[in-house]
Amino acid sequence: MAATRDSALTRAFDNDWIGPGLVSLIAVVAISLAQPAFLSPFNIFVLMSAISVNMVIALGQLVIIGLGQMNLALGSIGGLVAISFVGVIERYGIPVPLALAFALGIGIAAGMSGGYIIARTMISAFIITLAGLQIFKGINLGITEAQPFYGVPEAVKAFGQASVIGPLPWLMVPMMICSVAMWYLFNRMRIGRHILAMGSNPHAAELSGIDANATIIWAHGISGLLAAIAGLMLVARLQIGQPTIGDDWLISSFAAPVIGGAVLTGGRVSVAGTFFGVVIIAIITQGLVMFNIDPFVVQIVLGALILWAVAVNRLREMRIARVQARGAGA
Amino acid sequence: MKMISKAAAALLLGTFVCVPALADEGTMVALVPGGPHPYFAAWEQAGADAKKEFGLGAADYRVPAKWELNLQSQLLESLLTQGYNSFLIFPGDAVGTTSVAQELVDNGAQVIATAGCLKDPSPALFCLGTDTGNSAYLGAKELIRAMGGKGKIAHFTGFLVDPNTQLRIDAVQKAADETNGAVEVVQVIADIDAPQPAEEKINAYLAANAAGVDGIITTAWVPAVVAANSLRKIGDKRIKMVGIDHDEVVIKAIADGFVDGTMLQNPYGQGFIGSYVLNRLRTGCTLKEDGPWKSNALTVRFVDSGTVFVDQATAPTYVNAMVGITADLLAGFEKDFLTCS
Amino acid sequence: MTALQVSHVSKSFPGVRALQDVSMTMTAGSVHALLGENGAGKSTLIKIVTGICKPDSGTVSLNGAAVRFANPRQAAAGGLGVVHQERNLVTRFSVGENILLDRLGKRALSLVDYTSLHREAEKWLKLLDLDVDPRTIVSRLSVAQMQLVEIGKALSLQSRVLLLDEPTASLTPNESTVLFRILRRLRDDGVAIGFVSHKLEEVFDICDRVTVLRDGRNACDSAGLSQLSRDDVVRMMIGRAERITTRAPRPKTDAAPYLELRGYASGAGHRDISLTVRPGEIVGLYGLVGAGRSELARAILGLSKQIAGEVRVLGRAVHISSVAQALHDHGIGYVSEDRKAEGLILMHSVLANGGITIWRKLANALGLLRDTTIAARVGPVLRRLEVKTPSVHQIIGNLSGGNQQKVSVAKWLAAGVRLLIIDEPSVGIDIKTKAYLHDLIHELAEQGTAILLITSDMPEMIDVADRILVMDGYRIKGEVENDRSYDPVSRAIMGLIHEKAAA
Amino acid sequence: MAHAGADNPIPPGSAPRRMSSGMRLLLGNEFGLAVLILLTVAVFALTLDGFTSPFSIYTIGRQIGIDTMIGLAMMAVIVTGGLDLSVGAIGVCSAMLFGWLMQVMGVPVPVAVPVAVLFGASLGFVNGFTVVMSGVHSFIITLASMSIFFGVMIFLTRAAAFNGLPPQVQAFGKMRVLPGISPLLLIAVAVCAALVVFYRYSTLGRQMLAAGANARAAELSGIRTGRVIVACHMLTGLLAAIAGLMVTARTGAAVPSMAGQLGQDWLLPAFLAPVLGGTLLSGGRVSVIGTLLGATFINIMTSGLLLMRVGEFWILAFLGVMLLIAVLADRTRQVFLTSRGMI
Repeated sequence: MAATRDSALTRAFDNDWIGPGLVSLIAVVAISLAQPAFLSPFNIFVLMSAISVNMVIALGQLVIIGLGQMNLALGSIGGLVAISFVGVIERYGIPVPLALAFALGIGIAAGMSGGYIIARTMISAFIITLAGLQIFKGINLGITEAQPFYGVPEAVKAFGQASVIGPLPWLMVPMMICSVAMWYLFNRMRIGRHILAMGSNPHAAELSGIDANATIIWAHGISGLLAAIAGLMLVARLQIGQPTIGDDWLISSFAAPVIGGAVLTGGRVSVAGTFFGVVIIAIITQGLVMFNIDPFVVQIVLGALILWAVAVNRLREMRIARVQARGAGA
Repeated sequence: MKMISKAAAALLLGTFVCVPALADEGTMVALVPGGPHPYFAAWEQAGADAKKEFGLGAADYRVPAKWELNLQSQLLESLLTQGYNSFLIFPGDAVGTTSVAQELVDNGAQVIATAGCLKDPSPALFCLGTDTGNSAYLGAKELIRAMGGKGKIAHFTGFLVDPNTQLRIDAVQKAADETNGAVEVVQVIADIDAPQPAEEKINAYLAANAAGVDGIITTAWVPAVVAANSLRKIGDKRIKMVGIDHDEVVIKAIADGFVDGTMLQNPYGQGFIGSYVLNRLRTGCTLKEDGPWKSNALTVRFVDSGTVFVDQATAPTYVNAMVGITADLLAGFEKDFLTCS
Repeated sequence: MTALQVSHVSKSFPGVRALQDVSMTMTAGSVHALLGENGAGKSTLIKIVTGICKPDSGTVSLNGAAVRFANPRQAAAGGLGVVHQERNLVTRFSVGENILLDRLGKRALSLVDYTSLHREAEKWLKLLDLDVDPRTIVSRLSVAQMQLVEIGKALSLQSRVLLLDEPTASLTPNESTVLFRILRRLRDDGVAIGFVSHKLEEVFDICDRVTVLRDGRNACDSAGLSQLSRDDVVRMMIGRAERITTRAPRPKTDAAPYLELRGYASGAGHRDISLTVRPGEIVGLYGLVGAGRSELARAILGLSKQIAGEVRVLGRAVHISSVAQALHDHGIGYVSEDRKAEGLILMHSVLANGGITIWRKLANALGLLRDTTIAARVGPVLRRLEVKTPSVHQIIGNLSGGNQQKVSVAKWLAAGVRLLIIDEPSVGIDIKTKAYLHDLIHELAEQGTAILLITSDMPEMIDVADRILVMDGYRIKGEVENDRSYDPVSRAIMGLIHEKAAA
Repeated sequence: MAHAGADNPIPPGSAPRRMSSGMRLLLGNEFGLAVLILLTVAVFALTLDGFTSPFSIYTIGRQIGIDTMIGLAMMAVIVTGGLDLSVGAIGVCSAMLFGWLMQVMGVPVPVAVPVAVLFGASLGFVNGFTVVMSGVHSFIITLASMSIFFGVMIFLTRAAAFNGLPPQVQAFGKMRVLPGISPLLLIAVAVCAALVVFYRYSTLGRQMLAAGANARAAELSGIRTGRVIVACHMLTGLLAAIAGLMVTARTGAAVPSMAGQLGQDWLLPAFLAPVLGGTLLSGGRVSVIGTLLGATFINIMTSGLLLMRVGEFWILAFLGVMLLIAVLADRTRQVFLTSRGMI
C-alpha cells in the first residue's frame, strides 16, 4: 500500500501550531480593534518581554514532555540560578561573564543530577523532580533567607530594558536563539530525535540501540539549562535577584506546550505550537488587565484554556486514529 | 531504610550541640512575620537593638520559610515550645491567625499583632502598625496635590487575601471622592505582590493606558518597585506617582524625579517599640483600658506606629525620618498606654 | 562457516530451570529454525543471545569470538540483528530514520543529515524490494511493510546474523511469500538467519537446519532439516508423535443458541458477521493474526460499538455496552490471549484475581465482603483446576504461566458464566497444562457451557473445536465442520483464507 | 509519567517462596518507617527541651491529623495511577462553602458538615468524569480544574474569610480529648481505619485497587473501570473536603488563603505522606497506615528541626532530601527483595 496523499488542508490540520497560531492571530486582531493601544510600541515591548521569558520556561518543560516525563523542579532551578547569579556578583564581585557561566552551570548540573537519578533508578520523574523542587527551593531560601539581592550589574539591567529595534526587546534574542536551537534539537539533532523516540516508544528506542540513560540525562540537563536561562532573563527584566523567581512557573510551563499540541505521554512536541501557546496566555493575561476584567477571573480563564486545548488535541488524535484505522482496514 | 536511619542519626547527633538552652526566664521576644518579605527586614535589627537596650532575654526575628498560614502556625507553636513568651506577629491572615495566637495566650504568652492587625475579637493585646488606611489616604492626598488637584488615578496594590488591601482601596477612593469628581480612580490592580505578575500587569496597564492616567498610587511593596521601574523605563515624568515603603529602587526613583514621593511605614519602630512594650508588660505594667486607642476596620485597639511622606527633598535622609517617629512614639508610649507600678 | 554458536547454555530463574545445557550452531548462508512449544525456552534463548538476560553458564560466540552482550544495544553493535515479535518502531518517525535510529550522528548534538540518511536507508529498502519512500512516516505503512522495515533495520547494522521471532505471525500468505523470497536471497548472500515460528509448513518451506527445544533442553541441536519428516519434528517438540486427535467428534447439539450474531457490524471494523454458539458446543474461530478474532470477542463484550445487525442471547435481542453487563446480565466471560496485560492483575493475589468477577455478587448490603467468603467460592474452583500455589494469598505474578492461565480461567468458572470466550488458551504454558485445559474445555462443554474458542494453533483447533469458523479481514469467510482429521480440515481452513488472497 | 515501581523481572515459571506474614511485615515499608519514627522520637525526646511537653505533643498530633488527611486524599487517587493537583483547591472550596453555609445561611453545624463533604466529593466527580471522558492524564485535567475551582471560589467570596462560625467549630479545633491529643488526630486515625476496611473488605475498594493495578484486566473482568476511576476521584474530593474542614476547625474560620494560592500549599504534604508510606505512584497498591506514618514522620522531623533552630529555610530542603532518600531506599529494598525472589 503506498502512502496516501493528503489534501493540503488535512496536512495543515496535522500541524500542531496552526490552531494556536490562528487563535493568536484572531486574538491580536480582535484586541487591537477594541483597544488600539494594544499595538502601541511600548505595549508590544512589554508583551514581547513577557513572551520571551515564558517561552524559554515553556521550552524547558517541553524537552521533558517530549521524553514523556515531567519536570516539577523547573521553577526552583530557575530561582536558584537567578539568586546564585546575582549573589556571587554582589557578595564576591565576580565579573558578569564568569557569573553567567557559573549560573548556567548550576542549572545544567541541577537538571542533570535529577536526570541521573531518574535514569539510574527508573523512579518516576514526578517524584524525583518533586524532591528536587523542595531541595533547590530550600537551598535558595537558605542562602537568601528570602531577601532579594539587589546588586544586579547595570549591564544586565540594561539588557532587560533595552530594545533591539523599535519595540522589540533584547530579551527576545535569547528567546529566539533558544527556540531555533530547540527546533533544531527536536528536528535535526541526534539527541533531540532520540528524546522523541524515547518519548514515543521507549522499548523500541532502547532495542534500537539508543542509550536510554544518556538520553534522559541529556534531556534533563537541557531542561535545567533552559530554566537557568529563563531565570537569568527574569533577573534582567525584574532588575533584582528575587528568591521568588520560579515559584509560579509550573502551571504556565505545562499550559503553553499543551495548548501548542504537545502530548503529555511524550514523543510529540511542537516548538512553534508552544510559542503560540505562550502568546495566547500572554495576550489573555494582558487583555484581562487592559479591559479591567476582574483579576479573579484570570485563573478561571487559564484553567478553561488548558481544558480547551486538551479537548482540541484529543479530537485531532481521534481523527488521525480514525484515518489510520481506515487505512489499515483497506 | 537502614540508609535513612543512619542519615537521620548522623544529622541528629550533628545538630545536637546547637540546641540552645532556653530555661532562663526573662522576656523572650519572637518577631514573626507572615512570611519572607523585604518590609520586615528591619525587624531583625530592631530586635537586636531592643535586646541590648532593654536587657531582654531574647528578641529574635524568625521568619516562616514561605507565606503559608500553616508554616507560620507551626513556627509559632514551636517557638512557644522553645520558651519564647512574648510575640510580635504579623498575622498571615487577619482571621486565620487568631486561633494560633489564642493558643499562645492560653499558654501564658503575650501577643501583639504587629504591622497588620487581627480581626476583633482577638487575643492580641493590641495592634501596633501602620494605619494602612490612613497612610493610603495621606498618600493619595499627596498624589492629588502633586497632580494639581485633578486627573485620573490608577491604584496598584497587594494580595487580595491581605486584610490591608481592602482598607487601602477604600482609603484611596475616599481621598478621590473628597475632590468632588475632579479626581477619579480609574483602575485598581490588585494581587500583584509578586515580581513577575506585577511586572506583567503593571506594564500591560501602562502600555495601554499611560495616556489616560495622570497619577499612580501604589500601596504595596512590589507594585511600588515595579511601577517606579516602569516609569523610569518609559521616561515619563508627566505621570505623578506616590509609592510606599523604602525599597532602594523607589528611593532612587524619587531622587531622579520619576516618582514624587513615598509613604514610609515604620517597620523598625514596630519591632523596637513592640519589644519594649512586651518587656514592660512582663515586668509589672498593664495596659490602660482607657488609653488613646485608635480603631480601624479590624480592631478597636490600634496604635499607629507612624507613617511619613518623603519626597525628593527628604528622600536621601529617609532613615532619619523613621528614627524620628520611632523616638516620638517611644517617648509617649508609657504615659499614654501603660500603667506601671 | 559458523556464524553464531551457543554452547551448553543454562539459565535458571528463581524456582525454575529455563534452559539446561542448550546448544545451537547457526552457519552463514543458511536459514536455521528454532522450534519448540510455548514455554520450551525459545524466548529465553533469544534473550540470552541478545544480551537481555545473562546465562548462568555456557557461552555464546559470534563469528568465532566469544561474546557476552550486556544489553541489546551491544548485541546490535556486534552485528547481531533481531526482529522481535512485537513491532519496535517509532511510528511518528520516517522509515529511514527508524532504520538508522542509532546512527543519526556521531555526537549527541550532531545535526542529522537527512539527505544521506534517507539515501542510505533507501539502499536497505531496495535490498528488501520494499518500494517505499524512506521519507514516509512509519505510521502510514501496512503491518507487512513495517515488518520489512524492521528487517531492514536489523540488516543495516551489517548484521551477518539475523534472528526473526515469529515474523509471519501478522502476515498474509502472500506477504509471507514475499518475505521468504527476500530471506532466501539474504541467505544466498551469506547471512545466517534464525527463524522462530510455530508454522511447520513455513519451516519446511524455508529452513535448512533446525534446533528444537523441549522443556528447556535440546531435543535436537542444529540437525539438517532435509533428513527429518514433519512427524519427526513434531515428535521432538512434544515428545511424542503429533496427536492429530484422540477425541471422537462430539455429537451435534441442537439446543437453542446461547449467543447469536446476525449481520453484525462493529465499530472495530467487523462487517456482516453471523454466528451462533449453542450451550454445550465448542465453536472455533480460526484466522491469522490481524483477522479480527480477538477484536470480535471484545466487540461482543461491548468494548466496540455495535453499528449494525443484532446480538441475541438466548434468543432475546440485547445490546451489550460493557464487560460488566456482559458478565453480570448475560453470563459471558472472556479469557484474554494477553494474560499478563489483560487477563490477570499480576501484582495482586491469586484470590483477588480468582474472585474479581464475583465481588459484586458476594458483597453484603454494605458492599463489604471478606476474604473467607471469596475463598469459599473460589477455592473449590482453584482446587478443581489443580492450581498450584502455596496459598491463595500468593502474588499471582510469582506463579508459573500454566498456573496463571488456570486462574484466569478459574475466575470465570467461579462466576458461573454460561458462555466462555477463550482466546489463545495455550500461549506460554507447558504441554501438560495445555492438554489439561483442552480436557477442561470439553468438560465445560459437556456440562452445558457454550464455548467460543479462538486460537491460531491449528492442531489445538482441530483437537478441541466442534466446528470451525474461519475469519479474515474482519469477516467470517466460512465454516468448516471438524471431523478431527488434520489434513482435510486444515486444508479446508487454509483454502477459505486463501480464497481471499487469490481474489 | 514514566515507569514507576514494580516491573519485577521475574519470569513466568518461577516458583514462589513461602513467606510468613510476619516476615512480610518486617520487610514492608511501614515497618521501616515505624522504626524510624520511634528512633527519631527517642532522639528528639532525649535531646530537645520541650519536645515532649503536652503542648508540643498536642500541636504535632493535630498537624499530623491534618497532613494525614491531605495525604489520604491524594492517596485515594494515586491508587489509579493518576493524581490530583486540585486537592488543595477542593479542600478550600469545601471549607469556604462550610463557612458560608453556617455564617450566611445559618445552617447548623451537623448539616453543614455533610453538605460540605459531599460538595468536595462532587468536585472530585467533576475531575474524575472529565479524566475518564477525555482519556487525558489526570495531571493536566486537575491542573486546569485547580485553577478553575480556586478561581471561582475567590471570585464568589471576593477572598473574604468567614470568621463568624458557631463557637463549637473553633472549640472543636482546640479541644483536647486526652491531655495532648487533638480530636483532629483521632478523626484522621478513624478515617485511616475506615479506609483500611474499605480497601480490604469493600467491593468498591477492591475494584479501585484492581483498576489501578491493571485497568485493562479489570475492565475485561467485568469491572466498570470508568466508574471506579470516577469514584476514586470522588473519594479524593471527599477526603480533601474533610481535611479542609479540619483546617477550618483549627483556624476557627474558613479562610481562602488556608492552602495558599490555588491550594498549592497542600501539594507537598499530599505527595510526601503517601510516597514515604509506600504507596506506588503507578497505582494498584495503597498503604493507608503508611500514609499515616509518613505524615507522622514529616511532622516529627519538622518539629524537631524547628526546635533545633537549624533555620526555618533549610527545613524545606531537608524535606526534599528525606523524600529522595525514602524513594531511593524503597527502591533499593525492592531490588534487593526481587533479587532474592522474595516478592
